[in-house]
Amino acid sequence: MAATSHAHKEFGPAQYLAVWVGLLVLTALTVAVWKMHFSLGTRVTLALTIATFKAGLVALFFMHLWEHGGVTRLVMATSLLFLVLLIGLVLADNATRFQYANPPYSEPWLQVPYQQMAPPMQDQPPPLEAAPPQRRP
Amino acid sequence: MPTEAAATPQLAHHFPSLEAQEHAARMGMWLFLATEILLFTVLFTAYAVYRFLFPTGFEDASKFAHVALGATNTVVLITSSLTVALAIYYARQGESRKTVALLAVTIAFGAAFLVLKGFEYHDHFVEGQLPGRYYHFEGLSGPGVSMYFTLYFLMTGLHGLHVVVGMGVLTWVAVRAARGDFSRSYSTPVELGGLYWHLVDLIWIFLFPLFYLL
Amino acid sequence: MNEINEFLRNLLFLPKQASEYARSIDHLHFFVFVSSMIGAWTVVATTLVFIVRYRRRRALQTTEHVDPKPIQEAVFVGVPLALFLAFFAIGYPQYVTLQTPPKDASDVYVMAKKWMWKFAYPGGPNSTDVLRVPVGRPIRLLLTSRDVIHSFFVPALRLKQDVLPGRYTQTWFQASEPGRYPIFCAEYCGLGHSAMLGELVVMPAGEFDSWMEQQRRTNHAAAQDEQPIASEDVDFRGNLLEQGRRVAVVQGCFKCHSVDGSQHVGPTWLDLYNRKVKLEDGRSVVADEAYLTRSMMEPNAEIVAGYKPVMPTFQGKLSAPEAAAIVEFIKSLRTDAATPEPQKGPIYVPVSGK
Amino acid sequence: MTYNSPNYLNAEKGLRSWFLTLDHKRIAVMYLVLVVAAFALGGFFAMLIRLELLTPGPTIMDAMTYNRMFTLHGVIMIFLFMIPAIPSIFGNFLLPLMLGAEDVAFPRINLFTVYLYLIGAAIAVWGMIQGGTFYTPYSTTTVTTVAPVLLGAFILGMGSVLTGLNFIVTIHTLRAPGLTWMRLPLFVWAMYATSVIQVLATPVLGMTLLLVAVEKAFGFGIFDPARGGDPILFQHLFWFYSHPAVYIMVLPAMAVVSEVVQAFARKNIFGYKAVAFSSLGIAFVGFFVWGHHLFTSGQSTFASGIFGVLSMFVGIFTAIKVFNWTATLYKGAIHVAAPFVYFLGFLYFLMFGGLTGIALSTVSLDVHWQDTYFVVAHFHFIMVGATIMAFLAGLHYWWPKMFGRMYSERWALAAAVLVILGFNATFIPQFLLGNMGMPRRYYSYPEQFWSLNVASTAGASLLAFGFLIVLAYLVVSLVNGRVAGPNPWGSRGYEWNTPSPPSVLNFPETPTITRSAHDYQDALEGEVTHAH
Repeated sequence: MAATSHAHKEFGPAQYLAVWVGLLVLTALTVAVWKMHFSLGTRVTLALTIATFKAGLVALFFMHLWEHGGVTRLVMATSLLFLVLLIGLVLADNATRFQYANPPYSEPWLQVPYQQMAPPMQDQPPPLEAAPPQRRP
Repeated sequence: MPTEAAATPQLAHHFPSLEAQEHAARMGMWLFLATEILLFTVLFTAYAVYRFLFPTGFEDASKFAHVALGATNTVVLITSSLTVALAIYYARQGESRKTVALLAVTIAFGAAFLVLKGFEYHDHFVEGQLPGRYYHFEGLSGPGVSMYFTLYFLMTGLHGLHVVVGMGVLTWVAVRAARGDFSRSYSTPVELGGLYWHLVDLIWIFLFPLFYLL
Repeated sequence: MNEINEFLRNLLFLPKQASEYARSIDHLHFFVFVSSMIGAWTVVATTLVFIVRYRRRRALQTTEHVDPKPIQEAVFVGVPLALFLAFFAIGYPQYVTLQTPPKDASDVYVMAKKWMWKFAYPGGPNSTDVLRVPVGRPIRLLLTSRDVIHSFFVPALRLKQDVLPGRYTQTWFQASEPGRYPIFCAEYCGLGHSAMLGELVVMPAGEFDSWMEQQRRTNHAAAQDEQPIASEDVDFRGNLLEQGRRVAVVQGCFKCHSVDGSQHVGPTWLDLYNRKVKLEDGRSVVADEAYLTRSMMEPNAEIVAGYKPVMPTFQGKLSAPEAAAIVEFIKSLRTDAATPEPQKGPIYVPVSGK
Repeated sequence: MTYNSPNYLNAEKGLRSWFLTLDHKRIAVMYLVLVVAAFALGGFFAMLIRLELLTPGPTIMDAMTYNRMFTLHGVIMIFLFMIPAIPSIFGNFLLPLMLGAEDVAFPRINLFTVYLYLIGAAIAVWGMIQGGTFYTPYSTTTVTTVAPVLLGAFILGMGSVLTGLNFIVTIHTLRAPGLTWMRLPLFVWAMYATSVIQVLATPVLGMTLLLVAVEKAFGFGIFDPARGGDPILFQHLFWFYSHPAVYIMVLPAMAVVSEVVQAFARKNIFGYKAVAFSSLGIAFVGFFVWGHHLFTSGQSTFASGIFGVLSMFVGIFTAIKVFNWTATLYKGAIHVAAPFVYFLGFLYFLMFGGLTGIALSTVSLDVHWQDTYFVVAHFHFIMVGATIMAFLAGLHYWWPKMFGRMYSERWALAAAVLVILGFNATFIPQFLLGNMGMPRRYYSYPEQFWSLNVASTAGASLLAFGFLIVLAYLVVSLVNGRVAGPNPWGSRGYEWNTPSPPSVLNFPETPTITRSAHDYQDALEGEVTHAH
């Protein structure tokens, strides 16, 4: 935009509208995927991939990361890195823990129900309010 | 440079130029957005852990989410992001009236989002699908189910709070735009307010699949 | 070697080493201590030499511009890194050992609550604040808390494990020195935190066996080590199997399950434990404690082939100890009469040589 | 150079001109007053704790009071002293001077943080009068009030984030012409790294504390084991902040001594890039090691291994710095004044504290030491030993810069020796107590721990006495100290290019930087000094 003091290339209404249409399509797509009843793993992967694409569109075009770059991209990348780091390492811990150190009834490590571990003594751990592990019919 | 500085009342004394000041303000905003992302990171981590530990509980509970309302809200927020992006564009062109109008539309979208969210909350309250010890929904019980609603209310609640704050910020920006504070050379507050609003949208883009579709 | 061990142990105020594991921990400790001290004092001495040698001789003295050679920085990084990684390489396998109890370890349940320790031996006695173990046999501790986080800490064993409410953590040890050692709580748990003291009594194996035998024979109050607590349910503690049979009668289990192998509405309990069971959906499972408890709580999740899904759930009707007691009862129903009551007490495999 | 504008201290009069000031130097002075007051308060509680531990049984207070005392001591020292001390005082004062700028990027936000500090401090201290530990489920089930402490810490955290944000933007956008990244004073590099941690880690603590508050107020069950919650998750989140927070406290200390060692050895730093980038390395790798606080918590063996090995790498960056500072002395021209003595104290304590840290993250050794006095001694070596020594080094080095007066060098040397001796006497016995197995937060203890506790309390008295002497002669120097002149140390740090105390607008015109800071190769024309 020659009129502004910005030297870089800027996007105009047409491009923003295109991004908006892209976001709507991706939203429709993610709902469609949900309706198709894939397995849990597939659904999680697809839903998060689509969400990441959508977020990428918003960040790159609406939030101008495409044009500004530099430090702002670094800031975004760093915070995302730490997000992944925190989630990843905490999950790594939960996934590999001594199974009874995870919350009772948690799956898929539920091999021996929690009660079985109860020591033969009078004082039991506090009763669980989390209701019985029943599935709806 | 000094002459330009004297001509622009928006320039603080310790910056060499308006451009440098805008650069600083934008960087400050981005750092602030980073803190927001890490704020939500805690909740996303909690979600990841409990979803991992209670996959069936979460799957069952998410069947009680209102997908139609959630999807509508997604469209509402995405559209509001478009309007705010356009508002920034016109502010840079010096077209304050268009800026004000687009900001007003954005705020209206924000309000619509909150109203729809309110309907959802109302339904969950009536059904007793509530966090932790308040959970008393008859139709579903099992490990992890109440944790789903705990996280649902915490995350959408905090996000809703951000929507409210964002509406406040945009209102303030709109008032300033209407007053004629912005011009081709200076429209930083519009851009910063817009960045904040986009972040709110960004977070919702992830909340929607996590709570409604998985 | 032993003299060096004792010298450094006393120098560092470390308590007596009550297990081989504690000894190996201390040896790493000594290595870390000595190598760190050599490195640190070298730096201290270097600075002192420089301060004297390069003291300022006049105000506004100028100095030569010195830049490091890459090799110098590489040494600054490489030497400590190699040393630190060596610490890790020795320390981590020790930690893995501590986290992995041997299969033949006998279990002791530890329950922490504000502000006391309770120890229970399967099929055996309970005790408060005093943990008796035989020397030379591996003991696995399964720890849980009734209220907040505590931490089970025996300095003499160089062993510590947090105790979490509502779930279990585990640790293990094999004491090698008979004696009495303090147990502390190492996680702040309230006003009585520093008074939450226990004692580990390591006994010669024979002495322990006869103590255990005596505890089993003498019932009721005597089962309680040290001070008995009035509120203890001595009946339950006294005989788990009897408790299980009683609960089964009260809950009406025998309306559908037999204990003599005869067919009925549900599968017989005789020889059920550890049998491979074929399920309705084609899978087969081993009827271990897990399966048995699951069957009480979620009876229709895994139906045995040839039976109808008619059993009601006992979730909420059976308390955790009651369910455990029924499982113990089922486990006792075996035709091979060699060990009619297999879970009467912990089964110890004597360790040769000690 | 001549300056016509008045210095920042007497440019304006009246309390109002202080409370509403946007001048980074005045804000720094306000922080100095507040932070020193907080330190005195925290130190007072520390002395009460040490007195209570003088005998095995109850000595001067009951268990409930003791609980409050150690919470007060911990929270005040960390949130009100350690974290803000060096960044908010020296960082605020010096960053613009070192960068050749008139002010920090956002002066209003800077002032706002002062008030956040005041409000947060008031709420937290008030709340802690009945406080407890943060760890769930203790914190969510205890009858005492935790919410105000959480809220106070949240507000203080917000101030910390804003300070960090302000510094990052300042360093990026307000460098004078010619001040390239590779010419930045090392103080600025370390401040930059500190700020990055503040901005990225503090929100995690804020949210975690909010969750605890929500849990306590409403029972949502997010960490509640009875509702399927995981208390270890809380510990993960807590330490994701709290381990990097240790570097928020120690990186600024490294910032200060990097300047002090160059000024007093009159020599450029040995290995500029290594020292500068190791600050960033600490900031980055510091985020990967939080799990070494959880080795005994029930965390998985696998995760402990990951965190254990990563912890070994974070120690390397500190080792590089220690070696480079030592090598800086080589071929220098060393003047042993009070700041330099504190520098030595810092160097040694950081080294021993750091090495005990490496020992602690050696996975199997940690099992014995976790939550014992060994840990207490370790982090006091880092925080008191390293950070306070560096704080005192900086305070003495920049005292003439800030106030234009010299303190009594004789008293300063005596106090420095006293502080260092007292420190050793306080905390070396605590290492041994940890080895013996005395757990932290003990109100009473078995008799075998008695003698070492007496030694520790005696040392603490010495230490406190030393601090009081420092306070006394510094205050006295404000009134009748010798006028220092612009550059009493003959230092070639950029900040000494201005008069002492500096004028309101720092520089008459934006300076152009043509040489690295602390370049003592050639004699400079017109260079004068009053020291030595």
